[in-house]
Amino acid sequence: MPDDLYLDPELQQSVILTKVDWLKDWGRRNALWPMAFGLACCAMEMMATAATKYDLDRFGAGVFRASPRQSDLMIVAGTVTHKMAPRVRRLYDQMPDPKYVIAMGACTVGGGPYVKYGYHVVQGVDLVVPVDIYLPGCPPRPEALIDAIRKLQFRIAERGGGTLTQIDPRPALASGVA
Amino acid sequence: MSTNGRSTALTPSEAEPAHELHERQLLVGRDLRTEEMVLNIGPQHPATHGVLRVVIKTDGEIVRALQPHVGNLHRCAEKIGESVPYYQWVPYVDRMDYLAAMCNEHVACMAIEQLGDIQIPERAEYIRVIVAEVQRILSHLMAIGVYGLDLGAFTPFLHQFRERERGMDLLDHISGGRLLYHYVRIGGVKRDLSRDWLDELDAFLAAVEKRLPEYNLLLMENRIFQERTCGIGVIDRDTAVRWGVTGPGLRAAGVDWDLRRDAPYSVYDRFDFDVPHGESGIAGVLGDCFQRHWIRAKEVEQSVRIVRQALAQMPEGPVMANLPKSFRPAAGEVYVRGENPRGELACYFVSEGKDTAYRCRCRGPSYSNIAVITEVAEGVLIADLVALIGSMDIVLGEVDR
Amino acid sequence: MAKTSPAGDASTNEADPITKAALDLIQRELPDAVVASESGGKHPWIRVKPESLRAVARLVRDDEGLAMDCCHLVSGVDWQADDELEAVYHLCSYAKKPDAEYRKRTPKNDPWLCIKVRVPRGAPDVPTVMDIWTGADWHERETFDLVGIRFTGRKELRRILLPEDWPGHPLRKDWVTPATYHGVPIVPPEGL
Amino acid sequence: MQAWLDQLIREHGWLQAVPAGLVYTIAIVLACKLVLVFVSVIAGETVWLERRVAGRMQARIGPNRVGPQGLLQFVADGVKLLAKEDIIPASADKIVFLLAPIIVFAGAFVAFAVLPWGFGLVPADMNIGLFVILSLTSIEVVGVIMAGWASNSKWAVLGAMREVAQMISYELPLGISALAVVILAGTLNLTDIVVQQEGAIWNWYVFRGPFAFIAFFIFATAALASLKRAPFDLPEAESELVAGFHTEYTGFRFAVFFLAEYAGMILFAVLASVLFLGGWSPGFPVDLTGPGMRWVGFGILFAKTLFLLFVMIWVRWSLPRFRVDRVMYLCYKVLLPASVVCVVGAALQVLLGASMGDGGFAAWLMGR
Repeated sequence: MPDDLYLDPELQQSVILTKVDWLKDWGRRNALWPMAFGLACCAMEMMATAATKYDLDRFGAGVFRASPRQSDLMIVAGTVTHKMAPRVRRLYDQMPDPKYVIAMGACTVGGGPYVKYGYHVVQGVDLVVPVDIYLPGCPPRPEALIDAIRKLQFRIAERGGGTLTQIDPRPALASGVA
Repeated sequence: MSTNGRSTALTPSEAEPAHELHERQLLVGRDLRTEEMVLNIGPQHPATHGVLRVVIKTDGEIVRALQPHVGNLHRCAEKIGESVPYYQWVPYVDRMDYLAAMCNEHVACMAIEQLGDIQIPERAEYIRVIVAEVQRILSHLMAIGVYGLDLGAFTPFLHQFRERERGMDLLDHISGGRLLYHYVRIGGVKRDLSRDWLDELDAFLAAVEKRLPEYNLLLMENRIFQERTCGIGVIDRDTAVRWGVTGPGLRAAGVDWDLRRDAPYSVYDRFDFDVPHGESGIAGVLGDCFQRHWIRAKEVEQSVRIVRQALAQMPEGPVMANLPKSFRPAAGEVYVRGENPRGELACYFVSEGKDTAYRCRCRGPSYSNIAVITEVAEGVLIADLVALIGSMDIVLGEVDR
Repeated sequence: MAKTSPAGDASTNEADPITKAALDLIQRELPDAVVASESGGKHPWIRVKPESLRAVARLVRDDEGLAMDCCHLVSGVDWQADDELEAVYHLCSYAKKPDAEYRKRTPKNDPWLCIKVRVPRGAPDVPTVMDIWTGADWHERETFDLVGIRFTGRKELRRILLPEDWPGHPLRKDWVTPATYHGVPIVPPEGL
Repeated sequence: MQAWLDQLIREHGWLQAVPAGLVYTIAIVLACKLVLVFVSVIAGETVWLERRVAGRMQARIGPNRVGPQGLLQFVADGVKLLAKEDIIPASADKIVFLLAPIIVFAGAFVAFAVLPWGFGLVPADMNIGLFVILSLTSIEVVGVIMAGWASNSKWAVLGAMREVAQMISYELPLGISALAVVILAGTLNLTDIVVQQEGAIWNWYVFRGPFAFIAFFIFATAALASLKRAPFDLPEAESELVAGFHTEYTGFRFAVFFLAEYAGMILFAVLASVLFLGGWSPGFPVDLTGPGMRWVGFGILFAKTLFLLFVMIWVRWSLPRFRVDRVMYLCYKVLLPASVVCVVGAALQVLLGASMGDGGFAAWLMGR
């Protein structure tokens, strides 16, 4: 929530507010509920990460919600196509703030192996939604996804407060699609 | 919520036309008919196995009409096949049916080798069969687990990951990838199998044999599972063949057909294995969801048998043929199909003598397997629709390619 | 014959029994349907006239010896040099088990049958076979979507894989990749 | 509780200066807070328990990073959900949408007012306690259908439809099977029902004759169904209806639904222990009415509750989901007739029991 952006800087230093902020961030980073949103190959590795051997639930991030309204983290796992892009954007818009996006796999990072001849493949999901963590690999191993989620947790702890998605590495060109 | 009017396999021909209904029947069942609601399942929905979108018209819980929409994962594999050299195209085949990458590679490489008249070493053929069958075991384990998930049983899904992880580690050790491998190459395979790896494989096969009865106990022997699958989504022989359903869906409909046995490619004619087909004898009727699930479980056993035989027969020797630096097959065409876990994958190449194909076309078995639901899903409950789609075990990467 | 015939040796040019039987059948029943054919090699095929495609399809499906009850795949090929589009039908039979000679490994060890039709690029109308093999439905839609062959006489010939408002048919040889689609770039970045 | 308060007022002279009504009000508010906090914490820890047990069952570990053994996981979840954006869909019916979670929450939590946690450890010891619980828990249906309707989402409507059909149906076998115990006990007061089960283990109602024994399993099944736990989780069947009636709810409103579900689990677990499993009776004769011993009784009841919670979790992660028509079939064609048979049988047993002696059927069977 961007509420603390409007606060007086002096007020932001107040003990109670910083404690509340810390608690909020602590809650957010330890309860990152991902959306059960699989697009392609990477979704299999996302499932493997949540499953027996790797067990994402240890970090409190294993509650896969089917409804975007109840999820905090969108792991875009797989190739985003032009037909799918408006729906990805709409799902993103349906998620409540603060929301985080992990671009999982080479396809979502920048089009991956399809970038040259894949006329129907969007060259990176950051053209559609703002991305917090880029996770390369084709597909990334479950350890890498766990690492991405840990990195996201650290970033929430460091940045604190508002959403990370205010800092866009690339502009979301298709923000008007949905 | 209406619970009457449910029928197990109400194909349009069997459904009574409205005007033929007696007045009495109208009073009994149809007068409760309410306003129809259009429901859009997917592309983001837990039951669609990816990005399938199904638009259904429902009367309460009963599906009255249905229209699948595919293409949300169209990744232009055919265009890429016509743009990049043959050997570069093989990794793209992995990504079509991403749960059966080794089998895909096997078929694609066979097609390219047939096009270029390449003979591959015998040991490579055996290794290909071994990895393809290990992949089939993994794919079917996943299908069995995910089907449980579709029906609301979460635990078998995670249990199968135990064995699946072992198998993925196996393929990881020889190829460097857990899911997509690019291990089978044109002319053979990338590298030979080590002695340690073969020991690991033995342990994996033993684990699968040990655990598979447990999964069957959790699902197939379960009364609720049987109620959810028996007599649901019946695809009879005629429907299956007309729509081009292949793989477990075809065999569940009673067709005794497996390309590995009936048109053997690679070295499959040297192995002794059964083709499970028809009724399980446990529960259900011919062609329903239960039989499809049962056939997958049975095929895992057969794959274990094939791998064991292949290990026993495997000769020594090189694993890669000597290939020219630039691969330009002569002008011509080739159509090769192979038995994938989901059905028959086919590759159709047209070559004009260049290093890229003039036309590259793939038949993903899931494409035909999912098309059939337009016919068989009318009149089922929403829950049955989920059971039906799950039992077809589609992979959207292969539907859309 | 056709320029796509493989340059094989004598053994690969042995006639494929299924294609041979189908050719004999078609020539007996519909004498002027066949335009060209290739009965040996790795990929035997029979090319028929577009207007007799449906009759040929019924013939090979209903014949007891062939019983081609499944349309395995429909493909479209853009022969730009000939200014023609080609629809290729790969058929197979689940009613008939393959003979013993198919058990041994030959250049074509698989009992399928290939039928082709060619139509001019300007008017790519091919009669549908969807009512003969239901499974051809989606394959025809896909061929329309990607190659642009219009299948006539069938319901809802819509795009299936690509969005409805997609420009052109990507697997035509003269298709130019548009720069953007709804504001999202399609053409790859420079240097790739 | 009133007797205890009266005693308190008598003992502390300064309290007599305060109007008695005010003392009662403050005491009641405090008691409510206590129960609310206690139940919420227990419900939260049940979520943790569920995730850990499910993890064990699935060869995983489950949450273990937040706090010792992940015990603070539910705090993190709660804090996060509190701090989430609160979305009300543009097409939703705003008032009903906002009201629905409150009603569901109230229905689940108010029932705890009459639930005895030990001898005398009951906020409101009513002599129609069981009746109050059963009627209060059925309020939840209203909230659910409001949530489903107001969301203006098809999934929510379908989920609410399923839920209402299922809950209203399963109220019948639930109430009737509880009636079997009421007939045996001759009272609706929950404390009295437990007192009657004190002493040896065969005094527990579940062991008093075949009818109560069957009634226990009917009660357990029907409770599972009205709690919409697997295998009866059709209203929120993830693979069919995304998230059912609360598909459109975000943040803390969703958390309230979530909490109400787990509070309901605890409620029915306690109720089943009280009705059938001897409440705070350990299964051998011991006096638990003393002021200190009450808390021992509380511990025993809590252990039984935990066990039943564990069974619910166990069942949930083992079984596939029923289909909607089978759920109705099970209710109306199996459980309802069976529960009626149990009630009639229990009544006959009471009639015959008069000739059998005081100890009841089991005692008679064991030749006492």
